[in-house]
Amino acid sequence: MFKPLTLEIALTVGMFGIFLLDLFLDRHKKRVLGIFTLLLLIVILGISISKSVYGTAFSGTFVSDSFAVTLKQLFLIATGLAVLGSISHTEKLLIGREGEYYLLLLFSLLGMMITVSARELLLLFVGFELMSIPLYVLSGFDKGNPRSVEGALKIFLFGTVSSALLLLGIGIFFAATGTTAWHTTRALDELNDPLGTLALIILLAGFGFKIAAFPFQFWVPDTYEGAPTPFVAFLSVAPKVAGFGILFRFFFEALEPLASTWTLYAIWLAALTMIVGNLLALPQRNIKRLLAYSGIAHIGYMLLGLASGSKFGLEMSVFYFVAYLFSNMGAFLVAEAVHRATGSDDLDSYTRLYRRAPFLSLAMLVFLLSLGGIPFVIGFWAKLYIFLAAAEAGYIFIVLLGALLTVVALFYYLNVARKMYIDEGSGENSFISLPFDLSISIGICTLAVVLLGLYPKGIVWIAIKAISAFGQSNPIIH
Amino acid sequence: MNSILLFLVLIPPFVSFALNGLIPSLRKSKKGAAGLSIFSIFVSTLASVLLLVEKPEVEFLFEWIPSKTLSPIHFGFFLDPFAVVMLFVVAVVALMVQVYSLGYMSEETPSSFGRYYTFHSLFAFSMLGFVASSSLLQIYIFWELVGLCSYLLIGFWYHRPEAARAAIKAFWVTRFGDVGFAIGMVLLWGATGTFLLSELFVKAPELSNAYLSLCLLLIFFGAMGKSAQFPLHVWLPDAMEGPTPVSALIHAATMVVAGVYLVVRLFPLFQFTPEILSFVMWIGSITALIGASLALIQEDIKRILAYSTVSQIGYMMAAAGAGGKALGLFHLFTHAFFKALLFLAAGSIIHALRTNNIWEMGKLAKKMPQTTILFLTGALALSGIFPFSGYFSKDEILIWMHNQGFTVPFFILLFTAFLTAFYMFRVFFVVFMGDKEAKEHGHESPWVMTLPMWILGLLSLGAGFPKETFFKFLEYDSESYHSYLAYLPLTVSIFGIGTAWLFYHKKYFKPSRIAETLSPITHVLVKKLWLDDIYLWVYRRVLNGISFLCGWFDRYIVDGLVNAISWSIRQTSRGLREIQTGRIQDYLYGIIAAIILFIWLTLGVLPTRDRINEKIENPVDYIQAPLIKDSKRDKNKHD
Amino acid sequence: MNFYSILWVAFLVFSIGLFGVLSRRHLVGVIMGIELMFNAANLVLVAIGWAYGVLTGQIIALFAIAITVAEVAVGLALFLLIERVRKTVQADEVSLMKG
Amino acid sequence: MISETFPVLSLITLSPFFGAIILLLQPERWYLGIRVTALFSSLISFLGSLYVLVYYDRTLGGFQFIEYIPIVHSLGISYHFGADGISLVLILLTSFILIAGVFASWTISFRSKEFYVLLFLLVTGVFGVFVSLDLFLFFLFYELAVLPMYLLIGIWGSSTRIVPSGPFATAIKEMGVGSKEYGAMKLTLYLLFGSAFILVGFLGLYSFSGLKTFDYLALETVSLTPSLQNWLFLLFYLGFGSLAGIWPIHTWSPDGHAAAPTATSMMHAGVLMKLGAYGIIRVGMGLLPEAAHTFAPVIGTIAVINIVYGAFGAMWQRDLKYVVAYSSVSHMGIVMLGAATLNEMGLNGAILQMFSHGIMTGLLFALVGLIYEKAHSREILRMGGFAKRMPGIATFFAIGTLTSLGLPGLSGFVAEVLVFLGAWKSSYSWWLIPAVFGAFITAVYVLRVLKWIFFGPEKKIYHKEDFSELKDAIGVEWIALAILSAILIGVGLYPKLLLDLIDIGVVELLQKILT
Repeated sequence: MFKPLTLEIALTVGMFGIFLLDLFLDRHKKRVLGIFTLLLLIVILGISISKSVYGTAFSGTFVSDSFAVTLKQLFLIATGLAVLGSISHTEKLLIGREGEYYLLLLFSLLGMMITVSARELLLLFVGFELMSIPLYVLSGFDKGNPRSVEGALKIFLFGTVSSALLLLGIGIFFAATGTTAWHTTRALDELNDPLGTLALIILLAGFGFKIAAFPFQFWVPDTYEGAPTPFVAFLSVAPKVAGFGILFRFFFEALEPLASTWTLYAIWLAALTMIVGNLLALPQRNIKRLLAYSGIAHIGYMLLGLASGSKFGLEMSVFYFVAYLFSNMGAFLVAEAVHRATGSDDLDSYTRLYRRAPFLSLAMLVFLLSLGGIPFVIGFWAKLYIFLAAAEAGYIFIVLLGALLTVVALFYYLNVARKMYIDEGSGENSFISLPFDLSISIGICTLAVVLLGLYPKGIVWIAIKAISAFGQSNPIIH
Repeated sequence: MNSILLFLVLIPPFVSFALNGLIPSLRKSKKGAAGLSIFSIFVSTLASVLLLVEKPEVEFLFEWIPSKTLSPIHFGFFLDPFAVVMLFVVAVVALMVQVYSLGYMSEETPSSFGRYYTFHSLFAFSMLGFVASSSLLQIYIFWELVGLCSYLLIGFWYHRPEAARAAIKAFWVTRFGDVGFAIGMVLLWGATGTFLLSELFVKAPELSNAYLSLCLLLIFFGAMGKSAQFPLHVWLPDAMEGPTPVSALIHAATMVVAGVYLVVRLFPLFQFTPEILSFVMWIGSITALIGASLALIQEDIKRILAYSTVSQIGYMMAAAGAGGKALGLFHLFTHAFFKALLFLAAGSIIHALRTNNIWEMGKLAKKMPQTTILFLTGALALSGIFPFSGYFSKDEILIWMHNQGFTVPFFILLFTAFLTAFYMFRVFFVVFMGDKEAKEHGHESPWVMTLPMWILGLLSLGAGFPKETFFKFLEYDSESYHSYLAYLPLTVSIFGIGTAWLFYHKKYFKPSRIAETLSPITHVLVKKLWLDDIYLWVYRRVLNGISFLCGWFDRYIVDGLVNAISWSIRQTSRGLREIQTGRIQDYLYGIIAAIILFIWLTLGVLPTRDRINEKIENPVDYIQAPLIKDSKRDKNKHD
Repeated sequence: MNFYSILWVAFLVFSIGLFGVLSRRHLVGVIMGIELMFNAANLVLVAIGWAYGVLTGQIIALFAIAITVAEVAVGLALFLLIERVRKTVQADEVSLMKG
Repeated sequence: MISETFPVLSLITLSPFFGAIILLLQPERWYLGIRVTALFSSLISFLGSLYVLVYYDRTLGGFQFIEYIPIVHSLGISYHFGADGISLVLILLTSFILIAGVFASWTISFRSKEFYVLLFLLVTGVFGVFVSLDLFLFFLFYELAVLPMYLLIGIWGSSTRIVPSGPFATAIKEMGVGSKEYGAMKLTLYLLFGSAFILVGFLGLYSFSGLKTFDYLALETVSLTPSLQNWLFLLFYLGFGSLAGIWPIHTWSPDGHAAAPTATSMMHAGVLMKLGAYGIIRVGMGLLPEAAHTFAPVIGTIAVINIVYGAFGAMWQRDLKYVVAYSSVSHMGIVMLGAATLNEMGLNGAILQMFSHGIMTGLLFALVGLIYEKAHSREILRMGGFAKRMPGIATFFAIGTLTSLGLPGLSGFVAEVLVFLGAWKSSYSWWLIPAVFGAFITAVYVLRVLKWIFFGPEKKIYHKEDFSELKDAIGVEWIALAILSAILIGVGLYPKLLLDLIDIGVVELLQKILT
């Protein structure tokens, strides 16, 4: 009966091991913890490939289906990349605190894994909080840095208010249906009364914090700017995917009768998020803020998949997650590398990067092109598929809007490219040497972006398999 | 056999052009380039003489532009007697001029000497091709090519700003005329579906008179440009900035008369449109008068000859317009020789004296006896004095005009004949008999220059005699006229010479007093009828003005709008940044905003999914272009 | 007691809490507002559970209370940090980053 | 239906791509190796394009040299290549320009490796568009053709100065109009805006056709409702039109061309702008025949505006590159006019004009590059009398300008005449008059430019530049000029060479549109 929980249990056991190791390790040797964490993640990723992890537990409230497992794998990869990017980072910034750092990351990971498997609101809530609270702490991990602390405050307050809303939403959902577990009661006819819609509204407002769609995006740039960059790379991807995971499962399984309502919300959120994200990214001079806003814009595109209200749309969103994961994390990791070399996140520190670090700038270019949706890298396919899904659902004008905004987005992406390749300003000319761990993680991201861009079929297949979990009962909504 | 002869006419100059153009070392060897060019045109001349003897009817076609749904366009050659005569004229004059140029251009650097002959070969090919063309499109092609050669040769001394300017002016003005030609040609094609002259002649009667008139009027507009007819004649005097042999060949004997040849060639079409023909005649007459009048006051010997050319082409046009196409061609024939002769003689003088101004010349009769005789020959021929060739052709035209009942044009042309004799002998008396001593020591030109002039002199003298043969060759019945009229033009011309003698040799009258007396007219002539000023105004104010408007509009309005849009996006995004206040409590309003948004959406305040996806009408209904035909729009509405 | 009246009360309490969060300048005041919001939600859960006659509501409320405590603990630690780094605990003075 | 024969179209398309990869592996300072590699891979494409030209079965017609490999079956995406008469001619054009471009940029030594890599990526895109029979592939290549432009202009470009004025002076000033960065960004964003429309159009075709495929040949068979056709056509017209430089969305082109380095300008004005026109003709008209009918008046009228407005716009310019760029706008108007006539003559003319204008602009931009390289100036009024110092360049420049004004014997004339004939035969005969008039205006300004630069007395020393040191073109630079001029003359003398091929494609297209 615990088979479906294998991954979570393995993670917990591993975390316990790391915790113990942390206690006994010498201050200066704690760097090993990162490697242990990485190994742990790889092991779990290995386990997740096995078929035996599928199934349900706790009388159906916890489900480990292909959707959940796929997303968990994504979380694991994201966490792994973040850990890989952090190993040499911790030395400088967080002397002796590696244990806390990695454990908090893993706690958050555990929370995500639980949320995407939850079919019951209490479990969902617990998982949600387990995911969120470590993020607050990690955001403020750079204790002496006022920006980091301020970012932590912002994410904390926003998150807590969202939690309160979520709890209220759970209450109203409970009021409307008389249950909090949606796997048992398929026919949630009561949802059609105003109370059901109210529950939908308040729950969506609560989840909105996690996916950071407009108008829930406010905390994002500030927190990103302040927090340690490898963690931001993680924060910008994994919790967002988790948020979408919740939305997909909850909306498709529980709120199906309200589909026409929530697709309407989603399309509006998508349009507004795309507009605001792209427009606000335009004037940014700080790479992390720029990537933060561009990330917000990408949330808008992902929402299109949800808004299309079809399985096809969800599949394409899952594809988008993969593309976004590698491109965005890669970009943040490059930002981290540049930050370590120049001590600055300012765009100007990218001037002449192609001379100082050809590999790094090429990788950055690839990530930017991928984020901008340019052919032959994975981001293009992601955009294309999501547009295809939206066009299928009949949102041709939203697609047009999205496509045009892509061009606006290219403006700021190309600006970075310009700094790197075109501007010949006077400045530092010394060669930037990359730490081993960072170059590995950036290398993985680059390879993924390029190779998957050349052969997207595999990811499409994975996405289709993942969404097949929603299978049988859900007719395609039009 | 005949088509081989034709190709023997056409191909050698082309080969010469191609070889000279492609092989720099050949072009830069003075003798090689010139020798090749002259040899090739010599071959052409021989072949054209043979053609004249054989008098063949050649038609030769190949497909040039394919078409499945419409009829394909052919390229080919078509010879009739008119074309054969014209080929002969072109080849002979070109040969003479090229030989003459050996001496005249001898001081050029090798590369520019080679360039000169390259252009000459191209010109010879284009002009011969023009004459032999079988289709209207092809005529247009060669028409433009000779225009190009004219441009290149006028601007041969490109480093002289006047030459560069004159070249460009010539191209612009003729090209302006060609706008008409092109449109007319396309219109004609549109109605008949063919460019071939032979087919056009067959199909023309089927066209409505108004349509055909329009086409021909437009085509004639092109001819006006090329043949320097009023009011498009302004480029020809300026074209004298080119080397003098070029003026002789292109701007006197051959290219400028292309318009006349075009009218003659298309006469089977023109004959259906008497209105257009009379328009041609009137334009010709007016041009003849204006050209001659303008020649009166010029001081540059080449410009005098240029205006004289304008005037003489006016004669040809008038003749053609009056229906005497053979007469026009006959005058063209004789004019080609004597005008070329005059130019070459003038060139000889210029070569010797290094000036164009007639008032800086004088007493040349002694220094350059051969040139004097030859110039006199040309002048007499031009004035129409028996037995020189001009007498026959000009007389014929005047009499034809009279007999056809075109009284006013007749008198205009008669008066022009007087003016012609007067201004020609004004030049003669001033330059050869005048008492002013030239600055440079004049000397006779070398034999390569005088020999062609002698040959042309002989032709000017003798070309008029075989008049009957000529007309018979063209299958044209000349009318016999044995009336008082036969002596009228001659009398008028002699009277003109006499007047010039009184004015400029005997100095019996002071020309300046006459000029003062007739001051309004003089003023008009000095200002060249203000045509140059008008064109300059059009160029400076209208064309440049519109271009300024367009350029400015494009840069600052159309593109400005683009910039304004991107700028406003940037400003918007800067403004939008303000929502990101940095204070956490403001951020939390976002959640409330979201809830309000959702409630609005639920209540249907904002457009719902259905309304977003509402069936949108056909975009054509929005564009509402008046261009779209009503039937189309209706059809779309039904669907 | 009416089903809906409970919701109304909860809504009222929630709104008061939200108002507190939005308007208090002192961070501790803000967190008190958040507490109030959580409690309103708990109220709903408990009341609805009672109305349906199931225990789910109460159980969730218990969990929620525990979680709230965790959050508040993190929050208070954060406030201390802010006090130390920025020498202030006024919510609107913590605005280094914007735009 | 996998091609049994040799995949020659793939060879043509991918040869530059592999060339780029080989270049990437070469040491940066080994210039000769870089250039030879570049030349070699472009020669392969060139030979391939000659091969297809010769072996295209003219009696059979239609698309030949088909290569078909499904890629994503569920989405109806496949690797589908094929070429008909129209695309063959454009492939030939591209390979000519490519070779000439390689020669024209032979002397680049600043980051020359990257330059060729980007140029070759771009060319891969261009070839790909011309041979793609799958709209998805088409779009991929289209993007690939547009994007390298940004870096090509941004790195190797040159700036000019524009005085802000007019009602939008603030915007013009703040956007930095005139700088190469501005030109690069404007061009890229403009074209990507266009491609956004195209993408939406393709997706629309995909989903509304009911076929769930991107295959061109399959989509040809579907008949869509007029309203839908019109919408899609509008999208394509705006999308491709922005690349084709239709008025009023042409303003990227002068700034972009002016900022771009020589080979890029050649490639761009010579070939890339044709992609737009090709897209409208192939996708817009080929797939949406009824809409083509409905929109023909709009297209034609805008084309006529292009012709006259572009010509007048060029007349106002005093910067050599801007003159050529605006003349491109004007000439693309002729292409679009030909397309709008919807008859054989007009469309033949349009395609031939694409070819001829491509070669001609290639030549002119190569010359402008040479002049700029030698005189360090693009300001026409500061030059003068160059013919003495650079007679060769003057000659070729004259050939280019004369083609531009439609002089018979050069290819531009044939194309223009065909378009004129087509225009008169179309339902809107009045188009003929402004079109011919536009050709006249072209004569006015190009000859003027020729005169200003090359004729007149030599300006010895003007401001800082000393023009007395000018040299004529040298070495391989001649090759580029000679190739292009020879084509202009060859096609001008015997256009049937290409028209036979074009005609096959056009007639097939027309059959679709007219029935």
